[in-house]
Amino acid sequence: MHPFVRSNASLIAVGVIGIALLVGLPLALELFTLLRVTLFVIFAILALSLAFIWGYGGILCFGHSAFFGLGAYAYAVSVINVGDSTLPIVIAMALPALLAAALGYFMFYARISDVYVGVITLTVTLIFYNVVNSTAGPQYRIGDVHLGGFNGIPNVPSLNVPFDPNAVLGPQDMFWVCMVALMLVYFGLRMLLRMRFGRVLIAVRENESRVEFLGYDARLHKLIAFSIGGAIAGLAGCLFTAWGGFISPTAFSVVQSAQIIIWLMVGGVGTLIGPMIGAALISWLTASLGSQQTVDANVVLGTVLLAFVLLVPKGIAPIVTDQLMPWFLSMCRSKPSVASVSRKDKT
Amino acid sequence: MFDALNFAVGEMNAAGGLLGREVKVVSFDTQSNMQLYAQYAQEAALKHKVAVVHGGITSASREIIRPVLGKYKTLYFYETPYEGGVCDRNVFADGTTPGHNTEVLVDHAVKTWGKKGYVLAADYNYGQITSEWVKKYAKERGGDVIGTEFFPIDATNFGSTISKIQAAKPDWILTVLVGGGPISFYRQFNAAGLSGKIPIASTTFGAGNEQMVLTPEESNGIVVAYNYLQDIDSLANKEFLTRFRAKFGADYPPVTDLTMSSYIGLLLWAAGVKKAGTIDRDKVIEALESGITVDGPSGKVSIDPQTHHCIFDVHLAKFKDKKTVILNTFPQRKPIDTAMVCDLKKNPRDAKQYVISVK
Amino acid sequence: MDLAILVGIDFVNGVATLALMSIGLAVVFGMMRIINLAHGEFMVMGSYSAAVAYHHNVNIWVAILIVPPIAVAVIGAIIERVIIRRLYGRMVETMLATWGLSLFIVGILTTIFGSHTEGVPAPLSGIKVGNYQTSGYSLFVILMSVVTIVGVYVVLRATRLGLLARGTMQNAEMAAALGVDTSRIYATTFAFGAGLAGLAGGILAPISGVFPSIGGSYIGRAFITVIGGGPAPLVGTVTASAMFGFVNQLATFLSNPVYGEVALLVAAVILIRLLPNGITGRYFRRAL
Amino acid sequence: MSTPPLIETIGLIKHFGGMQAIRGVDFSLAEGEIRCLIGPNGAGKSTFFKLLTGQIKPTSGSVRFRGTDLTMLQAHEIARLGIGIKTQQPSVFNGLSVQENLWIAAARHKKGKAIGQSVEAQVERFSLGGFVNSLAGQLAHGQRQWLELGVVLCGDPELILLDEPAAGMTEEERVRTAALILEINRQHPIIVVEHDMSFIRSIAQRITVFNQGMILTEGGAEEVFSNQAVRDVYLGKRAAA
Repeated sequence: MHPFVRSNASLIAVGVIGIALLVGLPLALELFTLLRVTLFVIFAILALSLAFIWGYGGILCFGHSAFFGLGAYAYAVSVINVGDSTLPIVIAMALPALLAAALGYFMFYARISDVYVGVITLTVTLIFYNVVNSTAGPQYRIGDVHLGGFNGIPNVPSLNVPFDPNAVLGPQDMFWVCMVALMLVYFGLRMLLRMRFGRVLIAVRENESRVEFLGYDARLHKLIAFSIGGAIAGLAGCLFTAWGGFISPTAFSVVQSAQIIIWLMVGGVGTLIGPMIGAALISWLTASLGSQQTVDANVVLGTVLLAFVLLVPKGIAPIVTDQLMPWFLSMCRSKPSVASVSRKDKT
Repeated sequence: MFDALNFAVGEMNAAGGLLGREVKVVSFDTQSNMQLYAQYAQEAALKHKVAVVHGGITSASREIIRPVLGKYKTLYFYETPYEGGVCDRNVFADGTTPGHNTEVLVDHAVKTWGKKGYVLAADYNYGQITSEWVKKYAKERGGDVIGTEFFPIDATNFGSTISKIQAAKPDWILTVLVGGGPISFYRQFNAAGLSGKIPIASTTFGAGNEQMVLTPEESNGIVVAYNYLQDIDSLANKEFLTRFRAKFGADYPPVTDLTMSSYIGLLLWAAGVKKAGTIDRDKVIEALESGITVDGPSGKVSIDPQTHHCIFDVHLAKFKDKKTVILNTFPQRKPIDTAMVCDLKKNPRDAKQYVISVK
Repeated sequence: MDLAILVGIDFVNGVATLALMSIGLAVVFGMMRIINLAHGEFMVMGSYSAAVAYHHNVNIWVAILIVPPIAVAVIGAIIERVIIRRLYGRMVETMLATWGLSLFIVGILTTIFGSHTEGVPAPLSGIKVGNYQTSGYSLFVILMSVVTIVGVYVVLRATRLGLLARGTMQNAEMAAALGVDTSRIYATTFAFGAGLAGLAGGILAPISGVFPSIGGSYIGRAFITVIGGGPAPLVGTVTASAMFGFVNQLATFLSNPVYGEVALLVAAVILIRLLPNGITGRYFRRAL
Repeated sequence: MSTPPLIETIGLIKHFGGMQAIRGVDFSLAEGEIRCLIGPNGAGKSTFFKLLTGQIKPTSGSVRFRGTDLTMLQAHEIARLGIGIKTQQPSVFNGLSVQENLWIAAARHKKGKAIGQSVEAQVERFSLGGFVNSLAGQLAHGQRQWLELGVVLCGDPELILLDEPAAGMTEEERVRTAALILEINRQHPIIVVEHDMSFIRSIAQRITVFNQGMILTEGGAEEVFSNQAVRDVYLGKRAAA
């Protein structure tokens, strides 16, 4: 086998699966299921953003929904005002990135770390939640958009072909856009993690003071990672709004933040593939739970989180990378040489 | 609500179904999770291909469901009291709006209690808009609203508000509170020894059977106005309650206006289907627009073709020992608020919620 | 003047409520370095146990003051044995596990009681302040808050358990070497914290409604108060509640409860930025 | 004494709350030198290192490195000027492999193949060849100390601070470490904090003795070890303990 293929086997596998899903799902699924899968894809993007800053940057962000919600609202407000969705997507990523940068400067440059970062991010989310929730009065408008408080903003236009507001994307186009976005984010992050920046970021997670003794500015690395995570969460928020055509303050809620963390715990912190799978699995579970009346959804979600923290602290990612992926690869090349899959190359 | 709907469907099926077919209910628990409303609306429309969707409690959830069902051409019935203004040919709303009951309440307050009112409202669309209506109606009657406060849905501490109210010395209080937290307002109000000293009217009290949680001292004297109250003294209502209790047991909480509008909503849709002779969406809408009327436990309810809202009786009542005493009945009130902005006869392609400017 | 007294009572009541909500969480955090995110649900279980006892014709005072702490302490002890014990020393994992636990409890409570609001009436009537009325029960809440804090002080200061607990928390290995059964101390401390949460839930049951998801609105504030207060449970809770409670009430009085909440949160963010280890991490380091 | 010192501190003072950890230290080190810092526990040696590397800021006084005032600089800026430190507890990236540990250190100022060369040089120097892909956290204690030394060297520092480099090592490893330090000293000036006397004797030419946050005395090894004051505060106490 070509050495490039060998050293990038798991990456290529993810790419192949991704393209297979991209092409295959619209053919295999009926419209309604495709719409639902699109949502899972959007959540997978959201999961990636936290997987990056928590799993690789070591930043315990308990209030990740702040970026998701801000991106969602930024998109809703700007797309209704502008009409064309091209610029709003950029805004929906830029604003959360700016918020993350400001917050990161506020925290990291004061050497605040660990649980305290968690408390501050959680608090910031609560502030957003409270403030946005209290904008029901008619005086809260941005341009043509009434923020709507608890009810949120309904009837938000979906994405359109860039610079052509009349060519609104249909459900299938929407799926493609989200899937491509997911793959871009995934491979983008993978690439970033292979570059010096990414490696130093992981080193910061491992031992912040050692990184500084080596002459790297750990604070700056965390701040940049945090902003990138914020931008990706904003993108997810934007796609979410475009998908459902609405946004409400629950996007900022603690429950939303908790959801993302559950995805990570189930998928496996410190990996990228795990949280994506976690997001899809848990979202599917949540949706399925609502269609039955026997068990309360919270009981199941709580049990899942507890069980993973106590019994499967590494999440399901090791199962995927150590068993499924080699199996998949051996299927592809029909000649099993499982050992060549580098264990270090965490997917 | 869900029980009432199932009950109505059960009765209908027992009587041979609709157009000879059995009516089947597909239900979803949205866990109050907004994106699940969207998912389930899609699922209902695309996977189950239902003939009609009933549901959505909050205005927020309705505004999520409404475009989805509009897009996939599935008829939608919304049955909760709300702020008014929805103008969409695909949607029928049979809940009360401020035009139905708020005027009745304010009229009563200004005439019996005095000119100065104080409004406590939930901080969202319904609360904001209703409080505007209160102001307007009070002014028209020579009264005035001297203070308005908005609370988040989960607010539980009203100590500071109760102090502010005492400082303002209003003649009456009108509450537009919803959710579980605000129950503590009535409790704290009574604990401060103010029950009976400043009278309270409410557009929402009792809709969640708040009186069953509170003591009689805490809830006595609160004045409400609804289309349906369990204590309505009519033959139709008594028969309905007997059947309902037989199915769900005597311990089932009192039937509220909300429960009843779910029941009525289904009856209205069934009447439309019968008249149209099909479940085809466009034909059913036409049939419903022809002015369908049903006679239910709450009296005569008919659809207003112009707004797709309903015309029905409104009963003004006062709580006494966890029950209501009906003070007055205002027959066949129209959705006058929505009618100010919405005319689906003229503009059948409208599909939005108007914010009615209250002036 | 009368109005000033009335408003003053509101302020003190706000502070007292916050302290009452936080003290159980603070004891567990200060002594064990664990943040129990199911604390809000522990309080709700306290409220429900009070409501259930009351509806079974238990004397109202017994229902709100005796039943909840005992019931929740027992549940707390079981939870410590089954879950918390496996996670000592791993703060983040404990937070996540207790988060899962809180969802679980909300689900169980919804299954048992439904999502409608339960309640217990206030056992005290209103009292007159000049021309105004105020709730006698809110004075009782203030009193109970003071009693609880003094009680916790006495337990930590004067009892053998308190001494052992403080010793174990300072240096677990040393305590173990001296023959103290540290795992029992941890279990007792956690149950004690849970009991305090139950008591708070019982006392607050008559003023706030009781429904499964209300714990969410408790935990946020209690969590922030405890982190703001820092490692010393008593002094931390008192100082942080005084500060946040005052800010909250002031903003509420000047605008509305939403901005009251926002002001509290903003104050918390600023405090943590200035004093990452909380008030007692910087000042009163030797305090309890 | 005509050449300017590599690093010097002038009137360095550090208070922690009421406690005076460093009270007026004037220290200087010449280019190419190797210096040992000794003193009883709590004498201020580790605090002194923290002040030199910018982990904490002095209450007053200043630190100058080749004429640059370090007092207001951040830890990573000081590191970039060329001060490397091996801390008391081995401080490496436990979750990363040996190779990755060294790579990160070298990649700060090198590119492409030069990084690999640095990494390989240190792997060879510390005989870590069999462990390049092991996680640093799984190494034996002594090896982890050496890895940290390698990480420091990969940064090509102009001054190396070593805080108890032989702590927790076997006798055999100590001898090896002493030899390595002397070898490193051929290219790099070094300051070493140590307790082990035989270790100090094997590497030190000049020794500075700290006591109660101040410099007690300074001089050649034999001179210092025979100093009565040093015996009293340090050796005497150690013997008694």
